[in-house]
Amino acid sequence: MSSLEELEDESGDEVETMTAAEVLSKLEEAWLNEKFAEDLLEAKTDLVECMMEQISEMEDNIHRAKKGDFKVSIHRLEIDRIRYVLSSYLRSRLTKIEKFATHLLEEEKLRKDDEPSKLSPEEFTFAKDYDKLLESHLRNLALRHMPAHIQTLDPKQTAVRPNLDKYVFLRVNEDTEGVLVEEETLDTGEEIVDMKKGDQHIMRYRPVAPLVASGAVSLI
Amino acid sequence: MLAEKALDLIRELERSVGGSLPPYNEDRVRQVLEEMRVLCEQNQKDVSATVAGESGLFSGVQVRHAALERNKRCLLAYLYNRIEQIKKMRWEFGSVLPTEVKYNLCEQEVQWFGRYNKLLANYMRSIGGCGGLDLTQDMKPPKTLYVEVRCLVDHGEFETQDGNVIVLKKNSQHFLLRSECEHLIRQGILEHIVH
Amino acid sequence: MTLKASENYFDIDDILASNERIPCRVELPIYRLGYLDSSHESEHLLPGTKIEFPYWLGRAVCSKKRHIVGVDLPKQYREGYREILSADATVVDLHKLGPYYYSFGTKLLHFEHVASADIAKSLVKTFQNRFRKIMDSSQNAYNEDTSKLTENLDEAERSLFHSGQLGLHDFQRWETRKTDKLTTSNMVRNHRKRKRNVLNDGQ
Amino acid sequence: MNMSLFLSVENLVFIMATTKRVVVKVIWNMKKRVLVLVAFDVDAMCACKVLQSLFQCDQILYTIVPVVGKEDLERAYLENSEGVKHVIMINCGANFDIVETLQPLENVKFYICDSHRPVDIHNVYNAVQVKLLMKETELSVPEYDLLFRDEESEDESGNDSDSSDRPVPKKKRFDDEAIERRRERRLWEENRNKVLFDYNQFSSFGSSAALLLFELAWKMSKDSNDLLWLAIIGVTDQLLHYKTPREKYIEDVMALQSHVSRHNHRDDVDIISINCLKIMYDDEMNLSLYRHWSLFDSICHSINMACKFKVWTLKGQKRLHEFLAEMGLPLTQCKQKYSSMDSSLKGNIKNIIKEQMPKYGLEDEDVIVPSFFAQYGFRNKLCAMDITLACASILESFENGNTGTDSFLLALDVLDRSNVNAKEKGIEMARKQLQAIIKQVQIFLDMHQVISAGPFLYAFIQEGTPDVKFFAHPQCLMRLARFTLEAHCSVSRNKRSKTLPLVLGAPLDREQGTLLVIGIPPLSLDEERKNFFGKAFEQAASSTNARTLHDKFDTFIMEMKTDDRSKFFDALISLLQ
Repeated sequence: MSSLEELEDESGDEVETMTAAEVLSKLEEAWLNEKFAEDLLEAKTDLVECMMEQISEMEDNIHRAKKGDFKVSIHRLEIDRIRYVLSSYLRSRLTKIEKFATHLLEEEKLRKDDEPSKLSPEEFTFAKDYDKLLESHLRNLALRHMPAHIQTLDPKQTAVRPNLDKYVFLRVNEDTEGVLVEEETLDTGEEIVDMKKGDQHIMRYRPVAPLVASGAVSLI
Repeated sequence: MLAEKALDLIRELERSVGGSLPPYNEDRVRQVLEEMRVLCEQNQKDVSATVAGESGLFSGVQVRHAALERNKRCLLAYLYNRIEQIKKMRWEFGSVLPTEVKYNLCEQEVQWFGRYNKLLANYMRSIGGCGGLDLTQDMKPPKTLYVEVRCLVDHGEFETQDGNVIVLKKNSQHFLLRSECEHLIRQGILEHIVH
Repeated sequence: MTLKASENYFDIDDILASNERIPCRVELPIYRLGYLDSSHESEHLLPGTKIEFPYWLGRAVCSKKRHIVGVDLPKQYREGYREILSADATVVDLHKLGPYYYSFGTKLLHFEHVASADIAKSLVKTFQNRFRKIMDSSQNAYNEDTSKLTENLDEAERSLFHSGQLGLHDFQRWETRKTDKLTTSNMVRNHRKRKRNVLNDGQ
Repeated sequence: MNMSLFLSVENLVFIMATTKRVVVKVIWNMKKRVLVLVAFDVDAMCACKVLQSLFQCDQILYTIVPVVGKEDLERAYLENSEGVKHVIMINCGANFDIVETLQPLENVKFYICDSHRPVDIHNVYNAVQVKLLMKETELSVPEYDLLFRDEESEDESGNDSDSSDRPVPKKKRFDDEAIERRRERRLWEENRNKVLFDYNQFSSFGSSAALLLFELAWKMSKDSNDLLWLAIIGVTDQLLHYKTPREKYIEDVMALQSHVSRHNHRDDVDIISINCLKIMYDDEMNLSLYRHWSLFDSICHSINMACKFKVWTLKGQKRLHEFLAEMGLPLTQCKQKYSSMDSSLKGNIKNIIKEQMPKYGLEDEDVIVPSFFAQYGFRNKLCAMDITLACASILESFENGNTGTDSFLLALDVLDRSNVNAKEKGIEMARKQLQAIIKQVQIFLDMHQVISAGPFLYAFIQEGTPDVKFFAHPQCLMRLARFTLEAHCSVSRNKRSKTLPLVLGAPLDREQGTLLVIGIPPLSLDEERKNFFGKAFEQAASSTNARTLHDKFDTFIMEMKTDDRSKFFDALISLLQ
């Protein structure tokens, strides 16, 4: 793909170079994980920005290209495809952000400074505004007409939270040993699995969530 | 039984799943709030009586309190699930609602739609720094750059990216850039023809 | 009273499931709420009265902390029914036993009844036994009336059946290359259809 | 001589031979959108689909608008012309002055691919704005000099004012010259009128538009079996609607057959997916829709056989029964669905009929038509004639308040081979049409409603006749007219009948009191299929001020006010005597 030239990743002090094709494949992976994970994953802001830049660069190239150049339509289709992956990725995030807004904002408040945020700055703004918008609607139409002592909206009670006990399909990228799949209960003993690269599993999301985040497994 | 009316609101939504949003049931909402007011009043009476020394009223207070909470849950769920539908409308109809659809929303819901629309637009504009990204487009993976379409209604003029003006008249056929007519297809103005 | 993560506060199905009735026995007098029991005309609910409460109310007035009423098992979860289900779950009309049989059943476990463990086992077993048939029928009914197939299913099973159907249809569409086609949004299409119907009725 | 078509590597290029043997080369700028105006006939629709496929290959943007008549064409052009530099017209636009009619901007170019003849001379000689996509051999246009004179020479002949600098004595000689010039000019004009009259007198049809565009695709190496099938349908449409003589059809079939064998000749038949389209050539029985009907019904609704046996009479029915019995085809078998007929009979029917034909005065061409079949999947064997009829009948269907353009798109769906549903609906509709036609023919004959006016025969469908709606459409009316004429000739004792043309009228719009009128040439001139009614209608109308509307691309079909019928017909009779 001639259009995807080498790009330099500007984030981070040590210069990390990634080709645009690599960025795209990372984005595609993030996209699939996001699609299949029940909770919101860490925002890949860099990847998004990088691909957005790539798109506008390609668009400039197209404008410069000769009219009727056969390559133009191929490049255009490539842009469409990248844009689709980007939009679809951001859309699945947005759906979760709306659904879990209260919960995510709570988490964000509790987040320690050295932990990465799950939300990009833009998403954070959106989540805040959205949460406010929803609450004020409920308040205006219902809560404020209710008896005083039950007018409050207790997030503990009402916040919608991801169900981490859902089952997911996954493929193992790196050998990982000793994954605690099932805690010990009265009836059964604990269940521990060693995962080999290339294996595919179906299991509850909760025990593998950290592995998805680290990239050791991919959801499929 | 207590909180029956509130449950009616929920049933109303259940029945309409997949269909259109039923009209906002203002009367029923008012009745639920009224039931809550009465329950609360009785509880206050019982609480005062208990403070004054009367005993055994506690159970009644508990029952009524549970009913209050139940009413609250139903009412909020009613509003919440309507909002979910209204949000979906933004994605499916676009930023302008057909009047017949608007008719079933209450005043605050219409306002909410507008605010959500703005919120979404702001967010989409802010994506990736420059220019943003329209997330309501590209809903399906692109297969071709151009698509063959038939026009289903008299829509009028439509300006393409390169500045040309096309008249979209019922039953005319066109070959257009997929990216620029996708939203017209989703809004039912064009039909995508695949062979 | 907090909900588990799976029990979304705003969830319509959960609200409906929590409205299922449970038989209760009043143990402490409940004054001035006699109207809740339509079979008697007394002003108060007195101890010993048998009454059916919706789950949400039963749960609020019967717990370790408060014991205003005693709660009994609804008959469809008692041993007799559990036996029927364990004999052959696939032939039972679960919808008739309660449209939210599983979800209501799970809720009953909160009361920590002596039979709770057995109920839990019975629920899992019942689902396992019925699952194969549901999956099978949902994957093999193409373009036909499915109302017959789903009439015996509980709500959760129905939604499972419909997911299966959706998957089947998507697969068929993919196989016949129909997924390429960009389509009108559902809401727009339904809106059009209704509008057309209104117009036609008006004539 | 063959049409010359070439292709440049990157752009779609039309190269067309005009009568002046000047090769006109047009390179389409791929960035510009093309407007395509398509007439309402099956051939045009097929041509349009071929063109669409070419455009899609080269990513040329287009807008397609179906147009039902001249007014519609003008409106469609006005509405869609903004920013459009290239307009393609399919089966419309040839037989009237397109630049005069549309008054386009000077940089707009028209490409006319229309089978209507004669082509208006202004279209022929406006090489700048109008390009014809036609076979050169089908245009026999008078020489340019016979039609147009250099305007400058006329300016000189005028008594100009710039005589001031001319010496006076010359004036006399100048006058002599002027008189001579005027005389010459008068002679020239007389000749021009005669030449034009001869040229415009008869309307006829050239090659199918679908076939031409298919050949273009072939020259561009972009032809495929699917496009070939469309060309076949286009050519079949010309046969079924009596647009070209049988000989021309056979010629086209030969050309198509070479393409068919080129595309369908493969040794490795087994490795081709069953879902691929395969096309086969075969002699087909000229029996309408028999694969979707019973053999008996099909015979009764097929023009040639029905007229030979006179199936609308008791005697005719008896003779048909005899015929079938003699062929060893039990009546019960013939009257049940063809698809469920005994297969041992089915395979042989064509041969048995061929054997028995001569005894019943049937000729080869009454019964057999060379045609094509398409096959894909396990079940679907399509016959070109069936599909053409199905498509034509949907095009003119009027169910559920469909507008014309709705029907146009529905008819396009019939041509989409994967749309089995649309095809079945089309066959059903075609059957209904045929039933309506035979019923109407029977009414005409029973009531002796086909009347000789001297120079022509005429018949009118009475208002309130059942199925009258079917005949308010040109193609169906055309087939009714032909059926009526053949049926009439087959029963008429008057030998002259065969030499008479027929004018047929059908109620069009009750509220507006209008008729749809068609004129078709006599059977004796079947080798030519030339029609003089276009001009005749125009003249009769203008001489009587009858309120008529000559809006159709087929000039021999027009609309008129029912009230003006008699005065119009008086004029037409005296005109043709």
